[in-house]
Amino acid sequence: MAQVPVDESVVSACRRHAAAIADDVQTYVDRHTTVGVERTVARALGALGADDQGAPLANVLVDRYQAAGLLGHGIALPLGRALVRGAASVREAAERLAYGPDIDLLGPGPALGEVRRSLETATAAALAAIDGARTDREARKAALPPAREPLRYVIVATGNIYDDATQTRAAAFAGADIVAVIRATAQSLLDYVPEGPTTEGFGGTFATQENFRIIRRAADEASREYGRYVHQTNYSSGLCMAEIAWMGAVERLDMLLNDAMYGILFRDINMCRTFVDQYVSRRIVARAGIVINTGEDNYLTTADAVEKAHTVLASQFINEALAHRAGLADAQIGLGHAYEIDPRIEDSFLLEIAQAQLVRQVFDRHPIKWMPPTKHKTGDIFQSHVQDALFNLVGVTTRQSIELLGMFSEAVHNPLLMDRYLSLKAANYVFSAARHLGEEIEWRRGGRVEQRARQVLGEAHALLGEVERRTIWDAIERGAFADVKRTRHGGKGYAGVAAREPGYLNPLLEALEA
Amino acid sequence: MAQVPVDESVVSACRRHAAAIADDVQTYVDRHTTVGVERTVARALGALGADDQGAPLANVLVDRYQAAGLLGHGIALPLGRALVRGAASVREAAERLAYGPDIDLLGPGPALGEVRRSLETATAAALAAIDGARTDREARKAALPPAREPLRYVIVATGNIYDDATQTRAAAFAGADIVAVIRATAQSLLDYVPEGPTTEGFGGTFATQENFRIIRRAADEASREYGRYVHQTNYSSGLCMAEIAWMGAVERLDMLLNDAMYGILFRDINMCRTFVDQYVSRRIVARAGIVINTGEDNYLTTADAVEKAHTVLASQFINEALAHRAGLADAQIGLGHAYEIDPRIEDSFLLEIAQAQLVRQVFDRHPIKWMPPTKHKTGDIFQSHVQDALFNLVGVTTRQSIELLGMFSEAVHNPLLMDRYLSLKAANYVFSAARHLGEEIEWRRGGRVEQRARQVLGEAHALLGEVERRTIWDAIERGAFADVKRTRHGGKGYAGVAAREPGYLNPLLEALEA
Amino acid sequence: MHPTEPKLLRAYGDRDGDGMVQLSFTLPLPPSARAREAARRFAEAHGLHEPHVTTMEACAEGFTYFVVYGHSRHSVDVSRIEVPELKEQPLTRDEVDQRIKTRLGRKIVLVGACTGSDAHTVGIDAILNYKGYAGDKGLESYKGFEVHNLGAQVENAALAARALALGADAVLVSQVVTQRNCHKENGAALVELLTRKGQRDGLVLLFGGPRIDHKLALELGFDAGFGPGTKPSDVASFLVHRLCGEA
Amino acid sequence: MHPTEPKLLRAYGDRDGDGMVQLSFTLPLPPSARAREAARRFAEAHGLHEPHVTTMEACAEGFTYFVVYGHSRHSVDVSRIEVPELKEQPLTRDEVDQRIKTRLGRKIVLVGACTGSDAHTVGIDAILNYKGYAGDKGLESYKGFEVHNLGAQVENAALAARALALGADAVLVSQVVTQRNCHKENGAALVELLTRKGQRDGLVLLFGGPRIDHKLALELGFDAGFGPGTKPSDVASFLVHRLCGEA
Ligand code: B12
Ligand code: B12
Ligand SMILES: Cc1ncc(COP(=O)(O)O)c(C=O)c1O
Ligand SMILES: Cc1ncc(COP(=O)(O)O)c(C=O)c1O
Repeated sequence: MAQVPVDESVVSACRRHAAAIADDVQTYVDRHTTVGVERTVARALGALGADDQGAPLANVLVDRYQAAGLLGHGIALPLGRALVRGAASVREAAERLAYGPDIDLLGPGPALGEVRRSLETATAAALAAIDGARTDREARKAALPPAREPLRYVIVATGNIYDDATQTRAAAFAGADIVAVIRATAQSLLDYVPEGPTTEGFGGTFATQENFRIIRRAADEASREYGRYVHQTNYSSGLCMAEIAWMGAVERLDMLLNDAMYGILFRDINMCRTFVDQYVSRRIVARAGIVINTGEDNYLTTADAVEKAHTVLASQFINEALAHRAGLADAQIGLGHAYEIDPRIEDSFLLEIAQAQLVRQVFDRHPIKWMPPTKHKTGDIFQSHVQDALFNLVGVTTRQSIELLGMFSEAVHNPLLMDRYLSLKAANYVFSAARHLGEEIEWRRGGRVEQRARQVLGEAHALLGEVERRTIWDAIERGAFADVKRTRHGGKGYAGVAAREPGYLNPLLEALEA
Repeated sequence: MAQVPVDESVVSACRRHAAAIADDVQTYVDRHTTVGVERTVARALGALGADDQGAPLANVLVDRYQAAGLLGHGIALPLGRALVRGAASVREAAERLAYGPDIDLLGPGPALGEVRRSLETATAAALAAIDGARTDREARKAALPPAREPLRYVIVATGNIYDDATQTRAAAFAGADIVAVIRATAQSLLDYVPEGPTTEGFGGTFATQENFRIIRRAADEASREYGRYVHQTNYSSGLCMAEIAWMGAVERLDMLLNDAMYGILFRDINMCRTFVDQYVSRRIVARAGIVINTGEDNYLTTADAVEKAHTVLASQFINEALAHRAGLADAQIGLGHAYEIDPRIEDSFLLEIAQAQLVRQVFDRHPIKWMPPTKHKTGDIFQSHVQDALFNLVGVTTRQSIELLGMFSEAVHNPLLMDRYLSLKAANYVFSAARHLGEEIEWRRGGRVEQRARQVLGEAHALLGEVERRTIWDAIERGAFADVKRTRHGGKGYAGVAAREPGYLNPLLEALEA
Repeated sequence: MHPTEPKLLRAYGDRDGDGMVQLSFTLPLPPSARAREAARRFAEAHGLHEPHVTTMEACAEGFTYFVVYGHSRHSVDVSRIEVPELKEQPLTRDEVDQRIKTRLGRKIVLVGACTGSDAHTVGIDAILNYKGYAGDKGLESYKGFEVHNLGAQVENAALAARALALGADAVLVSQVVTQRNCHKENGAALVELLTRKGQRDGLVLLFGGPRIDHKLALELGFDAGFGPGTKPSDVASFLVHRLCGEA
Repeated sequence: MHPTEPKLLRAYGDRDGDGMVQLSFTLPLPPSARAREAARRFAEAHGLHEPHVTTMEACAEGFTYFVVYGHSRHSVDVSRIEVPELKEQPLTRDEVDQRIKTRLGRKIVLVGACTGSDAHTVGIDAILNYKGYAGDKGLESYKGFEVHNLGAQVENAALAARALALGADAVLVSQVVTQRNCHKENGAALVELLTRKGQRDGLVLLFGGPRIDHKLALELGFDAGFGPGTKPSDVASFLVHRLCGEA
């Protein structure tokens, strides 16, 4: 095995630092909620639909409470009270509260116990929807042969969901195990989830519940046709992180891009908001049996992949610790990293393999999500294809679990049908040609690969100690990750955060935390 | 180091078998000459030029003696006698003998000692021409930084020598260390060397002395411009093997494709003819300081690269033994092999690396010539580029000395300017990215790579034993190499072989053998 | 699809009708803003709309290599394409041997070669020799064929002479080297020679190689053409259909 | 080369004038002899002579991927190409600072952003931030510039407002996402907005990104455009030439 030496005591120390960091975050999380979280609750309990302007019911409802400064009680409270007061369903309750002349200002009213009870059916139905999807997935997977790792993950991103469906089937034909529909550039910053099927997006296609269904159907068809489970994935990220987690859970998505800090660093979303949202989204994902993919790969597009390799590892420990606090099993925590070292650097291949192997070993029970070269890709599609070949080789050699396949047109456009086909063809070849390479290699004692792995782990350890000391809030302000600095109260969406009031009601979260 | 276990006792045994095989061949060689050999002597001594039909003087002269059944005396004999009798120069002597009404039937005449003496000046001039070119090469190389291995070898093959010169400069611009002008399809079977610059060839460009000069000039210009010695190579192969060796020697070619058996197996040239020709060509090459490249890579285009890998190794031992008998130093014996395993085979990369490493270690003082995938290339140029990427990786990892770069358009056409550029770009990247990979890897004890290396060496040993037992003549008749069978007296050019007469005169060869 | 109903196809990138294609080429000029514009116009001349030059790199002094993507304006009407296709029912090995035995009552004599200065035997060997191709055994392995594989570098005249001497029912010609269309010349020359010698009639003449297809073979005067990936059994079926009549 | 002397360039494969180009594309039909012919005709429609379909493979159900080589009949007259090129003399760091100091007597105020929903900061950061690009330090590192990098996802309105508030001499806009030409729309909208607000005059407006070039930027109403590989010092030189007058 191409093992690198991993000092387990350093790894344990890293985990201890990460645990302390996560505990600190969790203290904050447990005392706050957000508009996104409450919309998720509303949707889960049944507040579906949108008005004729496309504004979702959940948004109108929650915004009203936020504007009134009452969100800290939990949106479930007015909903439950409305039920007790005779609303026929959560939806009706929500509509009344959203569109009625006045909202329930949560003055004296039904006893909390009664309110809770009134929400039991809806809560049970919500959980059943998640559990049903999970059972369905497990049954389908059990009926098909297991996929061989690295799983071949490709993106589709036409902007038009129907073209995406065509491309999904095409990707499966060519051997894809996982299909991700990339989101439109603007979606992360939208503080609502659009409704219905969509056919116009820049840089990707909107994530909507209907779009999820369309792709799920295409992927299921392909699974049947090719006798291989075709996984579907999307983004539980941005201002609607938790809502999308919910939609993904009930529409049987298999994976979700979900990271504790991506939104902060790359979308300039407020950190308070993000930390709360990520927690709730992960609680849902945990129950749903979905595998998350974290986004540390992105760090290496803004920071240097050689100098800042350790920040990826450090962040993975933090993402892991936070994920554990949200109830995710190790097998659900797909940790992201990437092949982003400048190809002009001598021995870049050795540095990449050291990092990939290190991550593989440190997180040996986790699915590792391995991302291709992107930053140093140019419009020379031929050369780009070669960069991906080396990337594929490292992927199979170091037994990465989920490999997002590089595209030779990376620097040009979202992948065309042909680009994706050729990428899969190349990956299939490399994975097979070097199938057991990892089993055969041993690294020279004290050599470049070993040294690099040791160095990166050491640096990650030091960084984690520092982050623990300063707290993560401060570390992010100072640019510890991705060379990006964000202030605690800056960024988008901070206004959507609310401190939980005593008696905060959230039966969904309670059930998920139980 | 990515070393494989090599049982030195088996290697020694292989060398012993090969020595015996070569001795047997040498016995034959020492008793024969050929029209090609004698034309070489004639040219070297000064019989240059061609008639108005393009028939070279050397051909007309030698054919006359062969037709008269007198070639076994050596063409030097009549030439020398003519000199003694007053011809002003070898050329004049040759013209007289070639175009005069009668030839010298070698009846009683000048004493042999006198004849020998008459040829001394011409012989010395011939040697000086070779030595001058060698000295020139050495001086030029010493003045430039040494090239880093694997040397990047590319082919040009437009059919038109002037376009070839453009492409040579272009290749050097893009990083090539070695430029080979591929020959026209028909040339191997021509029993003469065309004259002058040529602009029409199918599948390649004719090898002529003038063409050699044109490319030499282009390569030298490029050397100056890019501060890197640009090597020139061509083919000392086919029915004019020895003549081309001579031309290459005096025109300062740096390498020559030259194999003891390629012509037999792949051009259906008679084996008696080939063995004699290869010996003389190699004597010249040895003196010239030229590096030969043997052609075992070709075996894997007609035979299966997994099953017949050992035939490559066995043949390399034989080529080495024969080359030693022709005075070549190890550093001049570039042994060829190739990356030709069916890419659909699982672990093909491991099998390739095992073979490449084995050859590298067994012939540790030889330059190894490493050839790219060709047979399993298709018109899918993108996929083809990926196959070459893995090939390049094996090349740098196993420290091959001379790497003929694969072309993504291999299955399509002779490389275009752009194809070659992209091939060099890709190789430059892989060589740099994995520069020290070979130093870092150790192969798992008893693993797939080790086992494969052991197996191939063992099989080569067995084959060599068998070939020694049967003799090489018989082994070739039975298809021991390349899955091709040739009979001892079949094939092209057998009529051009003559047994040496007692007193056979060949001052050039004598000098080279001294 | 009914062959006469017009059916216009456009290239497909990732949306129906986007016409996206990729074009790469070298122009003899050094890289510059002007060169980029030249590449763009060159692409436009091919009918690419909104061409995007994704790469411009010096690939030699005075030469620049470009990769361009663009939306092709062109379409192709597939309903109007009539291509001669070999569509004989594939026969099993037994059917082949059986039909030859019952309908012909003797072996079919085959003479094959790779002609001219072309030294590529692998293709013709794959068809004729016992070993075959991709697991499909060669024609030598059938009881019904008598195979004479003359190898490579066989001159047309020699091939014609041997075919006559051996009483060939079919002659199989392979051409792999195609630079400047030498395969077409070689092929046409053989047809001409056989015709001139009165041997063409009654002879089934097959042409094969990586750049051969049925259409080209017919154009050159052969009876059938076989391209890359041909299996010996494809050839066997064709020969039986030709020489033993249809079912 | 004199710009008016016609100079027709053809693609170069390996011989002068061979016109060889490579074209790849997908057609919505399954592979077959007919599909191969369709690909050939499709290539011919682009002006490729003797197109050679080197690969035909099913890349999805009902879709076939092709690689074609062919001799392009087209040529491009480079003498007729006039491309606006940025050809300011490059200045050294000291020259830049010196000229700003002596000729302007104050710092040049720069406001930069990646606009719209585009979140790609790497490009604009490379130009503005201290660290710079490929060893060339960013504009922040010059004494003569006062740099305000607003980051990414900045709406045009916000950018215009900040530029006004900060008294910007120049506004630097980056656009990386270009799908369906959203960069052009965004860019044009900014120009329009600034013009409408009366801010356009007196402002040097720069546009940059991987698919931007000077020509496009001018077309959209910017003062200059900077594409892939731009170094901060290129931008510094341009700004000094614009804002401090020529030598
Ligand atoms: C193997 C090979 C060689 C071997 C040949 C060994 C041998 N004894 O055959 C060696 C190394 C000797 C060789 C030498 C040369 N080769 Co070469 N070679 C190849 C290579 C790598 C593979 C060809 C092959 O074996 N394919 C496998 C067989 C099974 O496929 P196939 O021939 O297409 O055959 C199938 C079908 O076409 C069909 N078929 C073929 N013939 C027939 C006939 C009939 C009747 C039927 C029914 C069917 C049929 O059935 C077969 C099975 O499906 C190709 C590149 C490539 N990947 O294609 C270059 C290639 C063909 N060679 C080429 C050239 C130029 C040469 C050389 C001139 C120089 C050089 N570049 O090395 C020399 C000289 C040879 C000569 N005078 O002909 C060029 C040709 C360029 C062109 N299009 O004109 C190619 C394309 C490489 C390149 N890009 O330069 N070569
Ligand atoms: C890094 C990156 C990201 C990072 C961005 C991190 C960050 N904070 O910047 C992350 C991972 C977050 C990201 C996300 C996305 N990305 Co992105 N990303 C890239 C990538 C890999 C590299 C871009 C880069 O940093 N290049 C390096 C810099 C230095 O080059 P540059 O931008 O060209 O800048 C130079 C010049 O252009 C110029 N310049 C640039 N701006 C300016 C401005 C001025 C005034 C001047 C003078 C000069 C100048 O100077 C710079 C130095 O020379 C490209 C692919 C590629 N290889 O190009 C895709 C790419 C740009 N992304 C793309 C997309 C679609 C997205 C996403 C929508 C979805 C996805 N596919 O991941 C998301 C959402 C982002 C959004 N809303 O914008 C597409 C865009 C497709 C298109 N043409 O429309 C690309 C091409 C990838 C692809 N094929 O899908 N991405
Ligand atoms: C965790 C995570 N979320 C989201 C994204 C990108 O999507 P968006 O910017 O649309 O949220 C990425 C990057 O691909 C990511 O890694
Ligand atoms: C030793 C040797 N000679 C010659 C050739 C090919 O050239 P030709 O067939 O023209 O002799 C090769 C193959 O490339 C070779 O390996």
